[in-house]
Amino acid sequence: MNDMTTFDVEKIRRDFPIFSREVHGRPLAFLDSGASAQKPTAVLEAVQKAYAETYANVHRGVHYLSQVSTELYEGAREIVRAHMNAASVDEIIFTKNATESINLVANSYGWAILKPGDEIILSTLEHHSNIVPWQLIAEKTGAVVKAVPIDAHGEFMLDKYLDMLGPKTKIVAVTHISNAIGTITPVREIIDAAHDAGAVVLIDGSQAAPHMKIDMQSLGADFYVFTGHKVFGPTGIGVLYGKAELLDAMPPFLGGGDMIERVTFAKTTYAKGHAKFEAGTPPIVQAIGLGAAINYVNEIGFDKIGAHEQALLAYATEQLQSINSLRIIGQAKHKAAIISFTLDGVHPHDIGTIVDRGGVAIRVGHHCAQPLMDHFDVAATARASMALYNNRADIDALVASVKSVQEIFG
Amino acid sequence: MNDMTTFDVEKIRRDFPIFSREVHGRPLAFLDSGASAQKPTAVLEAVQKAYAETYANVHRGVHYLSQVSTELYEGAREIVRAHMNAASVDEIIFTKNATESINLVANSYGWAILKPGDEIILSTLEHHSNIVPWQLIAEKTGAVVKAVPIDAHGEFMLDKYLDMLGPKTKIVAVTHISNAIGTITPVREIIDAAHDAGAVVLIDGSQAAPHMKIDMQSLGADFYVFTGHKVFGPTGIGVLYGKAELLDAMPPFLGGGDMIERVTFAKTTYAKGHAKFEAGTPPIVQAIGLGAAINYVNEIGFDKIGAHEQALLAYATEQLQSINSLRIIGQAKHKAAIISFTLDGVHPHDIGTIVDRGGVAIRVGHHCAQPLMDHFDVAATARASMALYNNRADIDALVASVKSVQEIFG
Amino acid sequence: MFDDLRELYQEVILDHSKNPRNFRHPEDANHEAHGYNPLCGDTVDVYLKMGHNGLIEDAAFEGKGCAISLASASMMTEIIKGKTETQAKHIFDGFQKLVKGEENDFDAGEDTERLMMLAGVKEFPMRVKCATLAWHAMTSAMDDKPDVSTE
Amino acid sequence: MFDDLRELYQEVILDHSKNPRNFRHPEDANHEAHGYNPLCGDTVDVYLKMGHNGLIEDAAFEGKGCAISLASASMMTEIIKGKTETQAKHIFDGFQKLVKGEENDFDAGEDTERLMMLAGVKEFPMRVKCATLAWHAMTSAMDDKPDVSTE
Ligand SMILES: Cc1ncc(COP(=O)(O)O)c(C=O)c1O
Ligand SMILES: Cc1ncc(COP(=O)(O)O)c(C=O)c1O
Repeated sequence: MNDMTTFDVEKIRRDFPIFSREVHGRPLAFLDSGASAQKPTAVLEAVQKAYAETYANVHRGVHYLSQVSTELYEGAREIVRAHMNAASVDEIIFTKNATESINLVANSYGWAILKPGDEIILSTLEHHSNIVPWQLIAEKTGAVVKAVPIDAHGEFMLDKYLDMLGPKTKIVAVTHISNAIGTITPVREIIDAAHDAGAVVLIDGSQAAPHMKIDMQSLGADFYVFTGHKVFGPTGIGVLYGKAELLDAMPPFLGGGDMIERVTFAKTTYAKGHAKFEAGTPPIVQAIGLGAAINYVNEIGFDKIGAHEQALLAYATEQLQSINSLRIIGQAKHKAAIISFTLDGVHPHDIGTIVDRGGVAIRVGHHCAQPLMDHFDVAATARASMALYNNRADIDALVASVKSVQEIFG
Repeated sequence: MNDMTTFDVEKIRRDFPIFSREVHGRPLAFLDSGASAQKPTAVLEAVQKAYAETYANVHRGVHYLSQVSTELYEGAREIVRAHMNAASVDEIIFTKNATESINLVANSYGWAILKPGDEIILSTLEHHSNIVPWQLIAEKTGAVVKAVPIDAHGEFMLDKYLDMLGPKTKIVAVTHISNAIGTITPVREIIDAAHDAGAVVLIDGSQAAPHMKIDMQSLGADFYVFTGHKVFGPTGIGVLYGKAELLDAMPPFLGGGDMIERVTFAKTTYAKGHAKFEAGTPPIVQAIGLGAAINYVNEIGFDKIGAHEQALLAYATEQLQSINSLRIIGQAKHKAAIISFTLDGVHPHDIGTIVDRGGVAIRVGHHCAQPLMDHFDVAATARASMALYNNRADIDALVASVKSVQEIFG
Repeated sequence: MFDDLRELYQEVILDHSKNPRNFRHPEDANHEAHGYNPLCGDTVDVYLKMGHNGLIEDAAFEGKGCAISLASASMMTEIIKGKTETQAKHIFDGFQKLVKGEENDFDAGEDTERLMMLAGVKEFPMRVKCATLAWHAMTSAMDDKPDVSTE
Repeated sequence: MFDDLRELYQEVILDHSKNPRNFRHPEDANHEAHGYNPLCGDTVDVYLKMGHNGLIEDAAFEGKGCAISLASASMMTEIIKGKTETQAKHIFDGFQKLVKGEENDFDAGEDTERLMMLAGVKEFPMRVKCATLAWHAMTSAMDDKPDVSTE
């Protein structure tokens, strides 16, 4: 059938209720999916049904609703496992966001293995959520945090990275895609080289998950994290993938209900598998919503989503570049559909305010990536980030509004 | 107006869509609110609207949706602050559940102040979520965990507690209401005595928040936690109240976006106020839903909710006690509407399965309170826990099903 | 009252749960394992005496649990006695599928009828763990055998 | 294009932001404070010279920021020069209410008209912090004064 093989962005837009609204009397051009994505009806309905029809706490009851709720929650874990091609559901841990996932690894794995002088290698591209947890654990353990530099285009410098790797390297934590400038990093090479050096690798896939298929068994990362709200799912849900043999050996992170085997004041033993890392009542309905979101994108297919986004990226780059005094920050060869830019003589904050009046939602600021801003010697940029539901009209609205910024600022 | 002064449980039931469904062909008698509560339409609508009409990430954007989303999220914080009568919104931190709230205090405050030999005092009534985090931090710091015993009725033994307090006591963490047997603890006396001894107090209000008004300024607790899903709000959201002067002095817990002031690889500084403890994208829509839940209960009023629940507790106690061979575990003088029981010769698991077929949802097991189970020398109990939407018909259904358990087991 | 409850809690099951067979700790057991269900706190200890001929000469258990887990443990000890390890594991395999509702033509030879008594569990997914706890402990006990043979 | 944008980005504002007044670090400043907006990374350093007579003899600033924050800082330095601490704080108080949309009858004497230029901010709640950053730094600078007087 034709419908199945073509990508109809207008049809997709109708799946997202928010696009029926206007902003400041203009059609909404939502170009801030890098910060958080909009939700399709399929997700909203899954959330609503889970609360209104089958809600109860999971894992803890023999009664009917508890059983259904548990099946839905664990079913979501299986959806995530299959989507990531992880070997087992015990390798999929639900957290509250990508930030918690990274903190979990830093505090559990990092705390267990780091000794004074050990090195944790990050990169200049990282989001604060993949920097600060490592700084905090480094401070507690005496380990040292180092950052792989990037070049003028915003490319991860693989040669420098290889030089930095050594016997002291214990953990490498690198983003799959830069949220601020869109660079896609050479994760495969990064992982292989780290493994050769005997280090364990965490990949921050927060920006990759909405744009590409991710495959744990072919990638070989030891840990991989992403966050639900950026992949069209609810807020309050994150994912940590970890290789079973690592997770099994790791001490617990948060303590509480559901992560135990037996509690006494004298001695407590912990549950096996994913349960050890899910203390307390989990984000039940958020996981169910995330499962619906993943089913949604997979029905469309990441090959088509990717092609659509790359075409849009090319169009937007071309259009924006045609604007006088506009400078695109980050021009890596492989980029996701994210464009950071500055305008000579106009602060990004003012750009944001003015384009907003045109119905255009972009993000302005440091994008939680201050070391990257420092690298480009800017305090902030304006960033347009695209997703499967964006169309050329969104880009045209952006370009028109940027031109009106220039008009206002003369 | 009459409607405002009477408590009409049938009207309240209509606010909860789940009560329009049947279970196993019977009306649903949901007596498992202690594990997690059902959600009123007001909450479902707030969640739905937040996703479908005004969704964007918070704190990070100057665009319209981001602004509205931020106002709703911070508005929820103000609702929680007002509800708890905290002095400032900076004392209200959103977490993912009560378990995370307790872990935050243990890992931040506990890590900062505990020295080898220091004592953390808990009680035998505690939920695992108020035991295991303290055991984990005790292991890391060399501190010692002690438990205040309870008597045969399940009362917190205040005299023993006073004897245990001493110069080594640094932290007291006690539940407001026992989730397993309903005991209401003398929190006021507990807090005052701890303060006299120079210790800081955390109260686990997870079971109190759905049943009573909680007032931080009159209670004087240093930390108070509760969890959204038990107070008719979404899953994935918890609250930590902390006194501003304590929070200000505490090191961060999770690191990441939004909790920083300035990040460089050389040195990172942290945000002030509640932001320091909210790393990464927060549970935005869950907080908004929690705000709606709190508004909902406050419109009804906790005086009326409490009176209704106490009447139901008295009725249920009387009815259940009339059953031969049924033993109620926990008979404290002040109890919330929670009844734990056993039946001679029948394992709670079998009770749970059989009453479920009668449409009755109760919880069977150790209720994440194994030390308490050990105290009463049972591996598990059956527990009926009530909330504002329960009526006498629910209790009658429970009693009838328990009688059919006896029939089956002869 | 409810047919599926009557099916689950048949006379035979209740009898086994109230008067479990082989509820003891044999002194000459040479394999044992401990089973634990964190959901409900139930425990079971399974004791086996494996003979030199590869047969299970004695099987017994002790523990606390619900009617389903006690009855299942009790029936298991009766059934596996005199079987080989492979036979016992094979029966468990079929039994597990039976209670999970994955197999409709369950056949465990002469023991089929007796085990079918527990088939009612398949209508109660939350109880599958109860029905299989002792069986899992049984296989663990066997596998801890240093000279484990898969024949 | 949009009226409220024209109102926000008036000629005067744009002029102050492009050519900020008192954009310098006076050597004889005896009070200073640093302001930082973590949302956008903007910074401002405010320098004051308080005279013995309690008057602000000199006010200047340096920093990076958006048009609103630069214009507001620039206008602030012009306005508070020659005022007392109390007067300066009083003006800030009214100004803050003005940009938050809390006060409709703003009156800062001779400075009213000039400050009203920034009244457009009230339609842009996310920008209130930009408009007040330098003012907050100014009061911090004053309060760090060891011999702070509230007159
Ligand atoms: C008394 C008590 N404390 C803590 C918790 C933990 O709450 P949550 O699982 O939402 O973290 C619960 C409920 O499970 C509880 O009843
Ligand atoms: C690359 C990257 N890593 C981590 C995060 C953190 O995600 P969250 O805020 O959901 O924890 C984000 C988004 O904010 C991101 O873009």
